[in-house]
Amino acid sequence: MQQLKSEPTPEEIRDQKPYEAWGLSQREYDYISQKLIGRLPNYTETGLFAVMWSEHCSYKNSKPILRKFWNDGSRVIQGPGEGAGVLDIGDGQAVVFKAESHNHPSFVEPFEGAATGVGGIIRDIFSMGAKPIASLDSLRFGELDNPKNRYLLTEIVAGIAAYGNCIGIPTVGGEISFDSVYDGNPLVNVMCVGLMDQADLKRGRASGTGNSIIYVGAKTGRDGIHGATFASNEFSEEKEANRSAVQVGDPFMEKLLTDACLEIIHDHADILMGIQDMGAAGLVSSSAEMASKAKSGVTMDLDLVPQREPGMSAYEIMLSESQERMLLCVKKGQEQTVLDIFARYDLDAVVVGSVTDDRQYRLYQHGQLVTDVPVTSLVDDVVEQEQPSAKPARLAHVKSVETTPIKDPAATLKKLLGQPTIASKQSVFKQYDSQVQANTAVTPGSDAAVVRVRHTKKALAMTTDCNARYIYLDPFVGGQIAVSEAARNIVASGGIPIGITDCLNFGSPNDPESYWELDQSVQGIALACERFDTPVISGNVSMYNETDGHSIYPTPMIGMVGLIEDTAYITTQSFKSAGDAVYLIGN
Amino acid sequence: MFLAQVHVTYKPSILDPQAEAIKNAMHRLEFNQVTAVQQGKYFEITLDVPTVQQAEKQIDAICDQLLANPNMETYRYQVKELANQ
Amino acid sequence: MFLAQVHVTYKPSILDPQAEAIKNAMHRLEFNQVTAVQQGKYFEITLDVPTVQQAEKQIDAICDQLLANPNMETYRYQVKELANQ
Amino acid sequence: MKFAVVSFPGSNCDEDLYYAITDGLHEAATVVPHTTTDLSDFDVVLIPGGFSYGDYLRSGAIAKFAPVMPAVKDFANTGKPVLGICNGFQILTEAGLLPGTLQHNQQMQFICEPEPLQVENNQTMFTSAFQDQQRITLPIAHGEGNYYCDEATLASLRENHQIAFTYRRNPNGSVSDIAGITNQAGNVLGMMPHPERAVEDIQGGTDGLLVFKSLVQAHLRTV
Ligand SMILES: Nc1ncnc2c1ncn2[C@@H]1O[C@H](COP(=O)(O)OP(=O)(O)O)[C@@H](O)[C@H]1O
Repeated sequence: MQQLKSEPTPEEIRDQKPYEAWGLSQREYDYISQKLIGRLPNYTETGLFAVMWSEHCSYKNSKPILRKFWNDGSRVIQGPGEGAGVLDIGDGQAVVFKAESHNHPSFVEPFEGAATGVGGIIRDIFSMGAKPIASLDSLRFGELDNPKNRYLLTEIVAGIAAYGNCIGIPTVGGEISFDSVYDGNPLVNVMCVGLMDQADLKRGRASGTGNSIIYVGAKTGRDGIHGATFASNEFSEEKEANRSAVQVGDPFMEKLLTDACLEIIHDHADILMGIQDMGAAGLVSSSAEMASKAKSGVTMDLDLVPQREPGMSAYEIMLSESQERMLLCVKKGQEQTVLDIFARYDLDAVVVGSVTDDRQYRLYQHGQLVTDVPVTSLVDDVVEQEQPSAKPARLAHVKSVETTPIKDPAATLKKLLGQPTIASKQSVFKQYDSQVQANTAVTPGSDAAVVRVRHTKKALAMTTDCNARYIYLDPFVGGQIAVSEAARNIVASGGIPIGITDCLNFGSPNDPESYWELDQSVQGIALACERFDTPVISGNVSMYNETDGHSIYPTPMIGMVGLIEDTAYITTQSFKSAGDAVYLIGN
Repeated sequence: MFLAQVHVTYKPSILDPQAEAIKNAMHRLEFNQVTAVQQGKYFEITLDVPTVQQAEKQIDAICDQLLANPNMETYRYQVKELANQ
Repeated sequence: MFLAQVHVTYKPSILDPQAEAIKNAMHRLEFNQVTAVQQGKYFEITLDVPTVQQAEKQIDAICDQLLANPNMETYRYQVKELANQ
Repeated sequence: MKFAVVSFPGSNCDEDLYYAITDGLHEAATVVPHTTTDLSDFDVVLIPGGFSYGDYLRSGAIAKFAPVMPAVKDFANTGKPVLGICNGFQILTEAGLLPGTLQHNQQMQFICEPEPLQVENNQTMFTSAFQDQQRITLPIAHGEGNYYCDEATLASLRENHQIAFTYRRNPNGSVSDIAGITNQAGNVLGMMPHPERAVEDIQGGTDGLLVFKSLVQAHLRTV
């Protein structure tokens, strides 16, 4: 195994333990070197393990809990585990959806962080073969009397608008609330919904020995590689101060990428073995996961990867989170067909490697083998960690909270309506193109948004909901309430709830109280989903949402989709005419 | 009165899709000898302060707080005195 | 190799909403001595041509056709030779 | 009657326009790529909304050099109708087929909302199906829709009755509330509002359909 001269040797890595700063524990490192690969990993390999074994990629802490979700149901075509979940909506069609968080990047660089959050979730949708037809955004900020929060709100909304409007996917709904627990830790969750013919379904697979791995889209730069992971010997101080790892979105390129990939999926399904987007941990996670799912191996030559900056190390190329990139697996001998289509869209596309049958993950750079480890060691052998869990101490006192009776209801009502969380969000959603594609039947401002399915009588209702205060007070019941609220919004719009996605925004899994909150709310959500017959078909976990030891409210955002069998059933929130009767239903 | 000329440009490592698109447009227009394009923002700011030191101090603060995004951009400026009209 | 530094700015008669918005933001930040703000675009273009005349001719054409909108913008540029690397 | 919808890289209302013609108007439409060099087979050319070439540099600035543009100019010179909507309007001004420029909205934000408009001239190929001075509502969705032209141009727009639509409550700072103008000959129209998003009841209104119906009427007059 080779390493660059400037990189530490495997022995130095063993002794100096840089992996600890990258989030790999001593136990994990020992397990990998002794049990999984039988030698000390070199610098590149150590980096790959660190990122693939991170919570973000492996869900090692949350997996034991996520298994409690309910994801059966007669409509489920694809549950969790792929780019997005897929549900049958009849007539050979399917709806595809998923939500994703971009909390930390949006705090660091709000405009680009939010914009690239939109871009990332869109790629998950079209990589399944679906045309993205709508997005929703669920946002949390600290209170607006703090100028920093006003700045974050302005920039994050502008970033979502810039990306969504340009790429031409209507942003049809969402939610915003404000609470000081989100000071220093805003939440930016974006959900994207796609529509497809079931026949077009594609999955992320690198299958068929000898088939080619094709890289397409933006060039790879040093974007999004976590500052901490730069070994100090790679960059002089001065250079380091002048460089930046901020990911920048290019919605124009993503529009081309979407159209080109969908064209290949429609017209050349027979030669396209698999397709996946390069999301977190870009090239390594997409290629390793595609190989793992296909039970194959993969070999890539990193010199062939289109690069934006000179002198990138293998580690940097593999971990880069540059946006607007996809990885395809294409039948050997048919590559030119695919390359020609991308060329027509003016997109960079290159064959960077091929599928092997030995289940090894091999990378070459400058003619040398720089990584050679079993695919399974990167993807499947991650040691799950059930964390200690404890009921938060505060919950012992919840019931004793006093409420004061309301003396002047009119004044209270006015005060409530003046709360940013309750007030109209028009100033935000007015900035989103909610009607592009000309299918939006109910625009933001009602309960759920409604997008009709052109050339059918059907429509899809969609909403995002979560009242985090309820979850803070009782995560189990609060989780049920979140699902119920979403379901009410769907029903009030004329739809039958058919499934959900989620973004689980929580504190650190190493904090037993946070872990308990996660576990309880997942169980609450799972139970409600079973009752409503709304399987959880996709989702995303964002942990470590805390600043200075203070965690946010547990905020499991629920994104729900409903099916409206006939557009005649669409209903909206507003009173229609004077003299109509008003009913109050329920308790 | 002082005039500040401010240039705000991207840090070298930052992806600039605009500049890429502009370069591609130049190539399509057959200006093939163009090998690199960088773009940025340019501001001319007139300040009614008594000394050049004050002008520079304010411009520095304005760049830091408003004109440049420190995550992605750097700035440089020049301040000169305006002849009294 | 030549480097052209191009400034594209609004004609004086044009009201530029972006510059107005920036000036207002400065005033909100209490930089009240700012009396005028103009903003424009700045480009650095590298050209692989043999002579400065050729570089200038190309840059002129690029500005006319692409970089500036003659309805509302004017441009100016400087071309300098780059030291051979 | 044959409508061409010209699709540029980054156009995103091309399909919407296509469906407005086929499903709303029940006429034939073809989406043609930006590489097309001959449009003479068509009766109407539509330039859709979106962000052509990302709208990087200035909206429409790069699209005006697309290979299809000479064909669009030739088509316009024959006197047949060319309609640019939103980004299409921006492209037509950049290409010099319409006077003026579209600047950033005054408040520097993108605006998407139903917008009350007034038909200022119902004597054009694009507006004959409206009543004179008819008040209508069409969706707008743009960040750079603030129409600007100098005094002299404005005077000549007025004199030649080139102002087709105005805003009833100016949302973006446009000179003289202008929402849509024609060229002097009257066969090229640019407008910021989106008629193609208002052709079926489910979209919240059908006022936009009358723009396309006007084009059918104009065509019937020529054959
Ligand atoms: N960030 C947002 N993006 C898009 N639409 C939003 C956003 N926030 C709120 N909305 C829209 O505003 C309307 C009211 O939202 P909200 O205030 O959350 O009401 P409710 O509590 O009744 O769901 C909904 O139609 C919702 O989709």
